[in-house]
Amino acid sequence: MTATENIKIEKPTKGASIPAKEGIKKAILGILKKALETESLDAIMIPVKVPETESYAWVLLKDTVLLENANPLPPVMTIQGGKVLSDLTKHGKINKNIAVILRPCETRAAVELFKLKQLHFENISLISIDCPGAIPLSEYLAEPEKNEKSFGNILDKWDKDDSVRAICKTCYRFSLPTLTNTPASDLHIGLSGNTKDDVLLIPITSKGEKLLEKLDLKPDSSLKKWEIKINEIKKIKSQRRKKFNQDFKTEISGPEKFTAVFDGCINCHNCQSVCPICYCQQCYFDSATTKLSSEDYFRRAKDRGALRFPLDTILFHLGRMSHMALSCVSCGACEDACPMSISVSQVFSLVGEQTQQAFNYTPGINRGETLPLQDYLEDEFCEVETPSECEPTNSNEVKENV
Amino acid sequence: MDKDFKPNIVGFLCNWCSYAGADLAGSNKLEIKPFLSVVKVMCSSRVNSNLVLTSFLWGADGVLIAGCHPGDCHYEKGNYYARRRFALLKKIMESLNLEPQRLQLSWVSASEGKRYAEVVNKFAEDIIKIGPSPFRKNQNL
Amino acid sequence: MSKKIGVYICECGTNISDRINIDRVIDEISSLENVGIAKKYGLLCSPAGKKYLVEEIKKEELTHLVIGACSPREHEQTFMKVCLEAGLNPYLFQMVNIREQCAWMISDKEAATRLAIKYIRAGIKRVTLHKSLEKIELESNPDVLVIGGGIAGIEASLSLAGPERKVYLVEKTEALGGMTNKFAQLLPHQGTNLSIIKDKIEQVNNNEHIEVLTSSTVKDIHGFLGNFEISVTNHEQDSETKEFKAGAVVVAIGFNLYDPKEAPAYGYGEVENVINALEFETMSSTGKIVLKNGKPPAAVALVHCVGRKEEGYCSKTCCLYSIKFARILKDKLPDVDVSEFYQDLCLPDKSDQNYFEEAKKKGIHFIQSDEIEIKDINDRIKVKYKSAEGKKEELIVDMAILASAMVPSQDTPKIAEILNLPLDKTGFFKEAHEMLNPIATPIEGVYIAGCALGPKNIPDSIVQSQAAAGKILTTLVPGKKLEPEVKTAEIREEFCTGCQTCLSVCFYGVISFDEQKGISTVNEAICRGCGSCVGSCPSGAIKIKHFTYPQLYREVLEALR
Amino acid sequence: MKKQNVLIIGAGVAGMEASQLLTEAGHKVYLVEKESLIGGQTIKFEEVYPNMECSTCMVSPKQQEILQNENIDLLLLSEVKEVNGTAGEFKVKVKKKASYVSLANCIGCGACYEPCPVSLDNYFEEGLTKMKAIAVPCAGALPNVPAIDAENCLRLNGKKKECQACKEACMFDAIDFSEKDETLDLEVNAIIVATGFDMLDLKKLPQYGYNQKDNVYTAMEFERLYAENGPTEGKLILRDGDTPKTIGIIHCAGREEQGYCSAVCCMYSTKFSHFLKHKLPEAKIKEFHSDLCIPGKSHQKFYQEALKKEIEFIRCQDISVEKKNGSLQVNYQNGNIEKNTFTANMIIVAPAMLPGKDTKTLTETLGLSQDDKGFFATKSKELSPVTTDVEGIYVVGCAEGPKDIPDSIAQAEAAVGKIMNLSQGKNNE
Repeated sequence: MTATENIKIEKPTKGASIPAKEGIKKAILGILKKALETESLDAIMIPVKVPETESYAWVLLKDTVLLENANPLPPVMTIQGGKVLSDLTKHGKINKNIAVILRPCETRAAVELFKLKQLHFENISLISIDCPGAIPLSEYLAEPEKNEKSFGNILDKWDKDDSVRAICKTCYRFSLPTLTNTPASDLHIGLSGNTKDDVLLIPITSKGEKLLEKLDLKPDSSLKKWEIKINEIKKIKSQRRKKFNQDFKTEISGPEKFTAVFDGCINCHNCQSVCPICYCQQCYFDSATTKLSSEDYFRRAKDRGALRFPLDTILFHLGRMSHMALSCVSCGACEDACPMSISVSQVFSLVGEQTQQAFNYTPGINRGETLPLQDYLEDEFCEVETPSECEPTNSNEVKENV
Repeated sequence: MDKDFKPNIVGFLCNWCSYAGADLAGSNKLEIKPFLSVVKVMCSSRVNSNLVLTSFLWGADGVLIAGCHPGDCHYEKGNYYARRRFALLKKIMESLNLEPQRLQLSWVSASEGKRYAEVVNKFAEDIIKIGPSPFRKNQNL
Repeated sequence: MSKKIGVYICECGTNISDRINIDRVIDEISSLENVGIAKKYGLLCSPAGKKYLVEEIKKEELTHLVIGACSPREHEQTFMKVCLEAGLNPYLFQMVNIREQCAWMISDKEAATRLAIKYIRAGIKRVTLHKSLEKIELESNPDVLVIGGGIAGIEASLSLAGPERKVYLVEKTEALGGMTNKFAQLLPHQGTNLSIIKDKIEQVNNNEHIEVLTSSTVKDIHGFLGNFEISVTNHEQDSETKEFKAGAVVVAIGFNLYDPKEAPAYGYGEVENVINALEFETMSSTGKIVLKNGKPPAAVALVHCVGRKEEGYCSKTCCLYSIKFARILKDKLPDVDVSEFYQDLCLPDKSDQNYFEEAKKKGIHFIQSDEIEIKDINDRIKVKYKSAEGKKEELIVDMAILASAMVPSQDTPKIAEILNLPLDKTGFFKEAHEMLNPIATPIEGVYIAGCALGPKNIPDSIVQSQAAAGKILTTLVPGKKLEPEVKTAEIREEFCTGCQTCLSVCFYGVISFDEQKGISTVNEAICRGCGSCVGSCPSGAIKIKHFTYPQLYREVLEALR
Repeated sequence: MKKQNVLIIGAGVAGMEASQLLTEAGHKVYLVEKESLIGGQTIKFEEVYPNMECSTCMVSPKQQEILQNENIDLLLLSEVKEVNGTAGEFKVKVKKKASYVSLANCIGCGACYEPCPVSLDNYFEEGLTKMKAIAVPCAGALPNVPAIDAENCLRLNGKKKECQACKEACMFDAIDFSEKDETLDLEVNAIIVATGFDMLDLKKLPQYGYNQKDNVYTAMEFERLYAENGPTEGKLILRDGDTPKTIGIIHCAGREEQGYCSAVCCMYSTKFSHFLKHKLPEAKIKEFHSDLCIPGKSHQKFYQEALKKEIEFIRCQDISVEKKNGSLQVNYQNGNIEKNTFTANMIIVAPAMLPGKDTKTLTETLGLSQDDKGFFATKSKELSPVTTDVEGIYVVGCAEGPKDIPDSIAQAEAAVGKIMNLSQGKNNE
């Protein structure tokens, strides 16, 4: 990221209002079409429906015709967009202007991967979009059309949608904060706008502003209503989340319960391979490093009377946690991918939230923020040291980011 | 509380402060409970989560990480990073109630033989109070 | 090749044998895989013991050695030498501490024996995973780059240059001498008089082994101890660039003076005849000490500690040079009335006190004071202050001389960036270790001398320059190769994702990022082997020799049996 | 470059630093130390300012390296008796006192201490505790090998010729009563004097009421009192068994008498306050000083942190201590007028740093001179701080004048620089 690219402009108070009588999808696609035609953008990375399966695939498209089947906010999250952006940009710069449209959780994943040097934003316009949630992949694929429809008129749903994934029901980061020095996205699409019939294009960085200019869209309508609405929903969902966490924690915490959760795990490591934050070349836990010699296994079986295989199931999940919890954006990709329908995402999201609070860190909302483990304060966390000899300095109150 | 429960505790000691502190405890013939096995590392910051977790996986009833006091690190700031990584592990265990008391970080300097003895013995007692690690029982592996 | 481990347990007189049942230990472990021999011996560290071990290693053709004895801090070195003598790579040896951390801390013999068995077993399992490590030797360039032509840089160059060692002395101005050029006189009681410095400058210019590059600045430095590649631009000769190699770098870029304007209370720039220390130096060197109106001052106030509060430290030298000023004034204007407004008189050198006493004898007033305010009252100066008794008082004078704090040179951040050096909270360069390694930096082969490291007087700067020379002359010995640490970190390329977490945690600037491969690389020549990077790598892509994951994992596993 | 032989007198931090550097470059060092252990004064400190760093952790690795370094000939219990010749070819006679304990055989198990019938004041512990006639003075002393105090050993001083309690207890045959003092002849190219300092004897300043009985402590006594490896294992127990509650710390004791500021007292006194506040949060602490001498970039911060901890710094003169109905009273005068008092149950006095006891004799032996304060005189007037009037002889650390650890180390490195620079010059001659 070069300095000029991601400078924050004043907290946006106005956005460009786009009529959306025929649905937000058409409205947004219209804009994108225009952007391609006017060559304000050279290409767009966006989910496109695959006719055969009715599922969605990410496509980097230049051809406006293909936009027909595109969907800026599909009912499902097939592959985490952050991961996709990493695939696109990790291996070198691009000299074309490319826009990518991501859900908030995907945007935040992208920002974490940016901090981890797994992607760059050069010539990339990141457009984030308010997100009411996504339908569980398996359920969607059972009856694509029905779900497509039910997802169609999202504007009424928001907090009331039962068809979306559990993790989405309690997601209070369904929109993005617009006020940080180095914000996550360049342009934000505010749904649930002033009226039911328009969406807001909110410029967040100078890059976003330029894009609007090129499309000669004037950011002239107020964000008030949108902000109020967003905050209402946020309040509701935060409370829901709090409630859920309490119940869920009692449900899964403690060694016995916790291991019970993963009893069904078949060690397929799908959760890891779809996780945007699991960016390692080769997962430590797939490598031989953690394995023992057969003779060892046998001796240990003898010592303990029995040895269950594969042994490192719990190690895998805890280990993965220790690697990505601080950056977990609660996108739920892992749960969609789990063949044993273990509530992986809730577990990780719970741990993620609590550790992130301890480090006073919110992943993915600020490109400039340093990753907690790449930094330190001389005087902190003395409460974790025993015998502790000082007052806790790092009080675990959450800094309110949204 | 099981009186004749002999816990298995792994202690990662940094070479410059804590390991020297342990030696001093020995030279002063301070009595230490025989439940802790020392694994020497050059700096507490060498210890990564996998070492700790595998220790638990293989049935450690407790894991102790000991290094130089903040500001004393032989490598200037290693122990600051060590403390952060440790904090993360600790918070993970806390958030899931995985008996976080089984994981302990203590600063012990080369002159603190007495402190070393106190830390280790206290830790051993605590672990005995909690009892054997659930990860020891094979069904929990 | 099949392994044959020799295990030798030291009775240490009776220190170990009294408290551990060694025979039982030997029974337990001698059947373990790869164990060729397990024996006990009275005292392995004794001359006889060492001889015995050498013979055993040879006779039994051992491939690995495990010794159960005292703490490695006592005798690891001893036994590594034994290995060398016996032709066994010393890293194929593991020392197991069953005295300090076993026999001596556990009085119950049974328990101690059990723990000893655990430890020895772990040692045996660990040693089978050891790799033989060889000392690497590196050629090194003995030449030195000295940045800054002030007194510190001059002294460093003179102390370093020699028939086998060229020194490049880079000075950004057109002349050597630095700040001292601006001084009227120095502190004779400290032996600092200008003629000596002039001589030193002469010596530099006449020294065939010193190449002086004035009007030049360092553009870029790459490499590491023994092998730095340097480019210097000369901004006179249409900024042509000179490139050369050197083995070490001495940074002696000096200091700046605190600008009194930043503390308006002193009236500098507002009130007439309020001048700063340097202005007075020039004034007195040109001979005439006069006010703006050309008249000599009847009363002068010397204000200490200007900027001390703001900068948060005492600059050590101000008290003395203010006293120097007072004495100059008294010499040139015998009946001038001089008052020193000080907070604390800081006279830390053994000879300073006398210098101060003499000044007192000359009738100079010393006023312990605080909260100084300097105001203009019809072309004289009013100095308001809080006295030692806490009373508000004031004094009327004609001239006020401000002793400004020493602050980091404006070039500090730039040099820090070029050399990847850390700065401390005060903005000066940070020492490798404030106590034990006061003139070295975390970057091997880069040293700081003089006020670039913090406020100090000239003798201390001289000492630091000579110290830098001491460090360099003992590290870069012509014809002698460098032998860096062997237990270094190593990147496992197939695992590295290039997230650069390791770069952020390495204190010694050992790791760099390879743009081509998109992965981190370790410069083993300067790695200290702490393993911080290993602990920080999320992908387990770094291994540290002799403390590899498998080796430690193995110890853990044996601990848990 | 031709190999240099260097004699270094004094194995404190400065001497150790110089030895290490020189041997790194392949030179030979004779390190002469008058005590039976190395490390000098620094190893007496629990923590060092301004980072409250653990001193043992800092120094013991260095000590270990010195002991294991084959190019360093460590001569313990030794003193330089005679020096002849000139730079490049000094001929030196060193008297090495018998220690009666074989460095090679002894493994430092300490079995011999307990049986020894003699009990003496422990010099290292400032007499705060006893030690045997055979013992190492403190836990963790290096080398971890005791020496027999010949004057007090009953066998050696003839009071009880048959006593061999220690010999019987030793299982390594490390004790040899027949060992004799020896004189070694060395040939060296250069000499570095790093003999350090002594502390002013407070008995000479009666106004501070120091008598080794009441709770008035010298700075060094306090360093040991709070050291983890000290006489009380770091427990703060006063001479009368009480724990410190109200503490007065007095700076500059003997400054006027000596005519110079000792440069480090203000800082280590502040260190004491930091430490005491940390151990005894309830304690009331006052520091009595004349001028605060806290030069250097990181020192004032240390002082300001102390202020934050409600430690009171009082600028005053005419400080005296007297015993008033059971407790100690500090009398002082602040500003220029009012007299004041402060009642304390512990007093710590920071005495001036003095030239080492042997400075006079050593200057004579080496053909050097003392400056007006009694320290080794250097050519400082010619802006050559560590060089002396005799070419090839250098003075570093507190032997040259009061200073802190980093400055001492820098001087040691500077002396090495001088020697190396000369020797590399020599080549083209």
